[in-house]
Amino acid sequence: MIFVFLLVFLMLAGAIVASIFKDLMNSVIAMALVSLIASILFYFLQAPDVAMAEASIGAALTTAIFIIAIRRTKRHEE
Amino acid sequence: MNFLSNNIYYIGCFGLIFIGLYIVLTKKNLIKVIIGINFIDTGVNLFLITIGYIRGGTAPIFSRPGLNPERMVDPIPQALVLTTIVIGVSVLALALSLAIRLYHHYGTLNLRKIRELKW
Amino acid sequence: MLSPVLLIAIPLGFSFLAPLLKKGAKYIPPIAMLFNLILSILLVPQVMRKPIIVLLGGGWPPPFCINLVASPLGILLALLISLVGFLVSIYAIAYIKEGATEKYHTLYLLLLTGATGIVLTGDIFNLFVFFEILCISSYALVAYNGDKHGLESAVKYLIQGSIGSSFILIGIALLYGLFGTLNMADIANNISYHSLQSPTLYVALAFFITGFGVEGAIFPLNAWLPDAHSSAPSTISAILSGIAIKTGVYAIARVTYTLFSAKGFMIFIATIGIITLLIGEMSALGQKKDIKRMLAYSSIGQIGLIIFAFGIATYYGIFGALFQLVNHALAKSLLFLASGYMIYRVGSKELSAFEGLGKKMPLSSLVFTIGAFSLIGLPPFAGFMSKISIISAGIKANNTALFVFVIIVLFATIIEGCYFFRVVQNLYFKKSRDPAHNCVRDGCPTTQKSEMPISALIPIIILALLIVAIGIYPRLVTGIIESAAIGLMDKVGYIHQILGIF
Amino acid sequence: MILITILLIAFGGAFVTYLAGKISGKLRNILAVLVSLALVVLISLIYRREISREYYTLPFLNLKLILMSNPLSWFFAIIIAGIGLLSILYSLEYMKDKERLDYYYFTLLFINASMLGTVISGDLLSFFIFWEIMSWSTYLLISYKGGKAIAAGLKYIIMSIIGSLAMLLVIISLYSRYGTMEISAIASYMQTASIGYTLFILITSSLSFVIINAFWPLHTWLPDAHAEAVSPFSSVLSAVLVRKGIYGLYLFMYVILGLNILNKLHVGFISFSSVLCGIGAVTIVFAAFTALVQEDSKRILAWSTVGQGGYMLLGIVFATASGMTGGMFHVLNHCIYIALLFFVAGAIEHRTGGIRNINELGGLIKRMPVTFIAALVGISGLIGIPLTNGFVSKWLIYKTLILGNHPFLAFAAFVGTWGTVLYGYKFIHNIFLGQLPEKYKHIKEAPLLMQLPMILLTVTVILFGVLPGIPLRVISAIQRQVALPPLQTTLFGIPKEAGELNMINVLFAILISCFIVWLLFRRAAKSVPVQQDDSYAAGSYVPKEKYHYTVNFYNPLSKMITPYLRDVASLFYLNIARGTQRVCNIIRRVYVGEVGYYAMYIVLFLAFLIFIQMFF
Amino acid sequence: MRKIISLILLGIVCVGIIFALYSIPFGKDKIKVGKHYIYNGIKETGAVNIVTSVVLNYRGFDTLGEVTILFIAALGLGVVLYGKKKKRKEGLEPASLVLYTGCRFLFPLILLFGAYIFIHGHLTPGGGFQGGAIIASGFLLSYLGCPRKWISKERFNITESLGGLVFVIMGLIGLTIGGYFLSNFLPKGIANTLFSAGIIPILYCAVGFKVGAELAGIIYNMIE
Repeated sequence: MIFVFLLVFLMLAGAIVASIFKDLMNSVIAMALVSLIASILFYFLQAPDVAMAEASIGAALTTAIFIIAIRRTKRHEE
Repeated sequence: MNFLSNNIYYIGCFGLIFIGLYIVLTKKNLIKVIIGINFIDTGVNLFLITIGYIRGGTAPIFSRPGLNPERMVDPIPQALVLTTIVIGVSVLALALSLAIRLYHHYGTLNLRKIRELKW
Repeated sequence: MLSPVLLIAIPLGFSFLAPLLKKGAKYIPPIAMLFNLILSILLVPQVMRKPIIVLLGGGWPPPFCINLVASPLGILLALLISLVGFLVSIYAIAYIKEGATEKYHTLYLLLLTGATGIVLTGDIFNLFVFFEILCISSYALVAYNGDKHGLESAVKYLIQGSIGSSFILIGIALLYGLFGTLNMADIANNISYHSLQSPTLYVALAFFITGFGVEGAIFPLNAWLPDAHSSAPSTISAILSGIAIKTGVYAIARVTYTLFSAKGFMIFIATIGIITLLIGEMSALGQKKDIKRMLAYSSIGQIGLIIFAFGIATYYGIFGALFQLVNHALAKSLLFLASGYMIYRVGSKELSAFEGLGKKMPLSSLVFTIGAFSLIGLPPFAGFMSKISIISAGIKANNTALFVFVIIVLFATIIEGCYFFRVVQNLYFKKSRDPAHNCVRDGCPTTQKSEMPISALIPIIILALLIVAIGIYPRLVTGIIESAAIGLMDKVGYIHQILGIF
Repeated sequence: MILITILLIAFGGAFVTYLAGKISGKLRNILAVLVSLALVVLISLIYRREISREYYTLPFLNLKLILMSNPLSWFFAIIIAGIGLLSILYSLEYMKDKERLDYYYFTLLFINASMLGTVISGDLLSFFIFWEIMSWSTYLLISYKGGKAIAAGLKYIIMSIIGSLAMLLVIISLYSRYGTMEISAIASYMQTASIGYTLFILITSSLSFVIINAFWPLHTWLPDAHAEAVSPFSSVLSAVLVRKGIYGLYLFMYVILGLNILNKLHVGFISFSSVLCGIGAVTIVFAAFTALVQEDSKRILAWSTVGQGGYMLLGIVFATASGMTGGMFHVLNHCIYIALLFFVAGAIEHRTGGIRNINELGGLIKRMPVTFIAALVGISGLIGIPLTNGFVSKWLIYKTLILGNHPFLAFAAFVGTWGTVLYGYKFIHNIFLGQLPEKYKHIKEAPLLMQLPMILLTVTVILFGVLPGIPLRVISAIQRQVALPPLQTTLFGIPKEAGELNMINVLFAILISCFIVWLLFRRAAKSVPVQQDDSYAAGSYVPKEKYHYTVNFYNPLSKMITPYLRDVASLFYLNIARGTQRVCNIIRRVYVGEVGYYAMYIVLFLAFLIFIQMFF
Repeated sequence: MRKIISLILLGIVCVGIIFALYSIPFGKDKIKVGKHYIYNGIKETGAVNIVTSVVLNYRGFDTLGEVTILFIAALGLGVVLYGKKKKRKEGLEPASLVLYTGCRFLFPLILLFGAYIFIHGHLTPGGGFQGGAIIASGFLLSYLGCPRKWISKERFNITESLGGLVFVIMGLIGLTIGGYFLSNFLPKGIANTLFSAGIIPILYCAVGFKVGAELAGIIYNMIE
């Protein structure tokens, strides 16, 4: 249970941090962390299918797409 | 404490949704706003799964004999979430591609500067 | 074998086929929509007798699998979608020349499929999925022109739309958490036992209305609409305004009437509708420059009128709302299509550039005028019939607030008249100021007629004829609208038909 | 059946004419004349026939649309058809070289058709439908000329939409209360309605009629529209279309409500009728003096149209035999002479190349004698000189006012007549008398096809002036229809017991006095025409362009009254329009263009919904 | 200012949600329709993984819609990014030999893994989406490691279309044979074996290929 607490806390902290960072690349990494933790939580909630999908799509591919997009635009928030 | 432990998942998912909404409402960078949308998506997915969860349940897969169907978690939210994850990634990809093109035209991703269309 | 599921499956199949066809892709949407049109016309008599419940998957009874409900309302809207979609797709063959054309046509077909799915499905999550199909394809299509305005509006639309759809999903999740089912009839059945008291239901309703309201363009949620409509290609503006918003309105009506049957809530819906109407029409009057933006604001106003009529919550109100919905779909797509080639010819969206176009493009100007008159609600055009039925419903309801609202509707009609007549006078009575100014694109001789190509002209003429025909002979559509209105009112019947409880 | 035939011919004829115009212009002209001629013939056939026939059922409102014919509708229908025919005839020549003729004829016929529809419809919904069709098609023709006409058209259509929406509110409210729209059925239901409801119905519906009939203070669309429309259409507009307001008022006041209820509608000494009377009086005086200071021939006529409306109103508001007859007869008379005068103005415009400023004209009597005579007769009718039709109707109205003890109203009517005399004389003098400007030396008489309608109307003015019994019989039939006391009439006027008016006696009196005057003048020395330069240039050479013609007629008077004639109503509406525009411009700023705010709107809406649901 | 207003608004919404969640306690058994699937899923569809049977059979129509959405996203990306091709040469340095070899080695393995995931979708966790995503990540890897070996975009398009068509056609065949769109007309087989569950594996293969192609296509479009 403590573990879940920790994960949720980490996830929310990641989300907040992602909104604060000026460097978008950092934000995206934080976002990937959030997705990853979410996928772990899915697993805890007895949803292995979803966990897999979230890990592969949410955490990996989304992050890749974000990084590509940031590379093609601007890395720092004004 | 009991309240917290009962509702920790709810706190997690709605926390994520509200952080996402807050980002969308207040941040001015387009990429950040898209990140916020992603948070909302993830939060909603988590909420759906949380709703289907039974304390002490097992995944709804009869992978080995002897699993108690009574204790299986609800399969429907999982199916729904599979769908919504894909929908989310589609929207994100589209949004990011729009962001890339928008950057070509405006030279900025600041949403307060991208406002030629108004009134 | 005339299953309503073909209305969705065949266009989907065609759109998966389209990328394989390369150049031939532009003929795919007309073919698919023609098929849908014929199929839905064939289904009409059958549906009028008894709604068809289509089971999917293994044919298990409704709460256990997704089902389609081909009720008169669904078929009416499907018919409307395929009709407008068919005509607009014919127009698009000539109109869409640049860019990734085959992708355009595929996306276009998918948008319409999404809309058809929304109106036919009987499952709330399935509704959401089709909603997303509609929304995402319209995000992409709004940006089709690839200019900065198109992209900007697409991004704005996307952000607002995805917030909206997240809200819908939260609403669905709440309902699922309460009742453990996704079938709309089943949920409605459960809710009628609960009677709208639980705060969860309130909140879910709020989420639903907000979420669907974004697509349905009710007042504070419609900021995407003027941008998207004004900067999308005209065909897409026509479809967005004629079909896409209507599905949002349909969803709101479905949720409020069937799902929640929130009677006490209806006056609130009517208020929202009136506010939307006023804001839309007044903004349209204020928008003197960009004609498409003006038309978009006018769409907001019309949507407000439809929602107001739904909010009257009597049979007559729903009837008027559906009638107005049909008429507005026809008239507004007509207006956008007609203005599409006008804009193309004069090379500007400025209202003042349209001066004297009546001579150069007589037929387009004529049909534009017909559409505008129908929207104002002048007889003998279709808009008059629906407006009069809405007003009579509002007065018949015997409610002071509604009576005041009706007077506001009349006031809004005056405003509507002001701005539409402003366009009409520009078209017909003003002399074009500078002949050279009017000719920007591909060497149109200034004095000669430069009517739009015939394949673009035919659809809009058909639309104009339909408007006149409905105006003169409303029985053409009122039959099915009447049974649709009865169907929407009859919540218990809906539940019984689907769940098989008698 | 015949009514449906009439409508079909009227509307179908318009379309066929339009299509024929695509083939050849001649065919179109012939068809247009034939269609309007056929309408006149068909309508004269239904004289004195009471028909009421359902022709269409609206499925969704459960409504039957009905056409009917009775003396009232016949009276208006024949006016519409007659003036329609004449204006088409007149247009043949007048419009010859204009552009978009197919459109012109189509719209003109279409307007006539819709006007016919309004008068022969037997239920309020079809009345309203035709009324609306009439409104927008009129708009299309007012703006036809472009230029200034555009603004005039917009003004017209907006006011007209306001009016018709008020009417829509009324008829829908009646419908939702009684479940029918048939005029006769509603009339019987209304007998038992509460006073408040009756007042609501009456006031709201008369808003629309007051607008279309251009009573002060809702007259502002009329002068612009009439002046800027093409002349044959101006005559239709001012002769027939404007008088639909009188028709509507009559319909609602007497046919639907009836005298009994009307008499009940008063608070203290203010009654509905007295308010209308006040409006009529103000309209008469205001319009007469405004017409006086106009320099534009058609604008003078337009203002006179406004003013004469006041007389009709004063007539029909008093439900006495003579008042009602006078009012109705004045509708007919006014329609005849104002059409004539617009034809005259049009003929001059046609020959001089679009000159409407009467100060630039003068001395055309020699060049256009027929037109002059038409103008003279028309103006006489307008003023109400004996032996013209205007005399009879005005006489009846004055008599009503005086006998009914309404000295102020009578005074207003007289003042209006004095104003009419002044501007009528100005009209005649500035155009036809005085010095002929050099550039119009070789002007020709109006073409024959334009003369023909003018001559016909001139003859009618005199005919009805001498033999008022012919139209009065029709009018008394209308009276009988709504159970009002009819006025007894003879062919030459009104018999002794009803107030004595015998035009034959007047005719002979005038003829004899004319003869005497003629004898006297024969004895007197003949006047010798003197060239203007001889008379006051003292022999020195004055360039012809510097000649002073008759400008600034009634200059002192104008200077005196102009400050009082500021069109407050018009300014007021202008300010309303501007204010609305400004408000709209502010409202549209809601769409600020920044997506963060838009997202905020969404969340705001959600929060609002949750808030009210939580706490209410 | 803006932040304060948004916090207030979100606070109100939050209160509403807290009220709403009272009726939806966490962890309680509130399954209704789902129970039917759990008890009858294997019998009716033949798939051991109930989620799969829900995804592809009970709610197969949703999945069709979902595949369509991904298809739309791929098309939409093509529309949005049309005509703006970046020069490929610049910006990308050739990868080092180690990376290159590693990629070439890993790429087929990843594909195989993805294929395994979606072929066994009805037996184990996983399925078309997950497998497709894994395949797509394989392509991403191969792009990063050895850009020259990139598959032409045409093939992606064809795969996408074929995948979608297979889905629709299976549905239509189901309509003609079973009377219901997407009905499971093939024999169910013995549960827990590879060749069971009727059309589900076929559909999942189609979905897997399609999703893989689409996600890869999206990445391709974004990079180009």
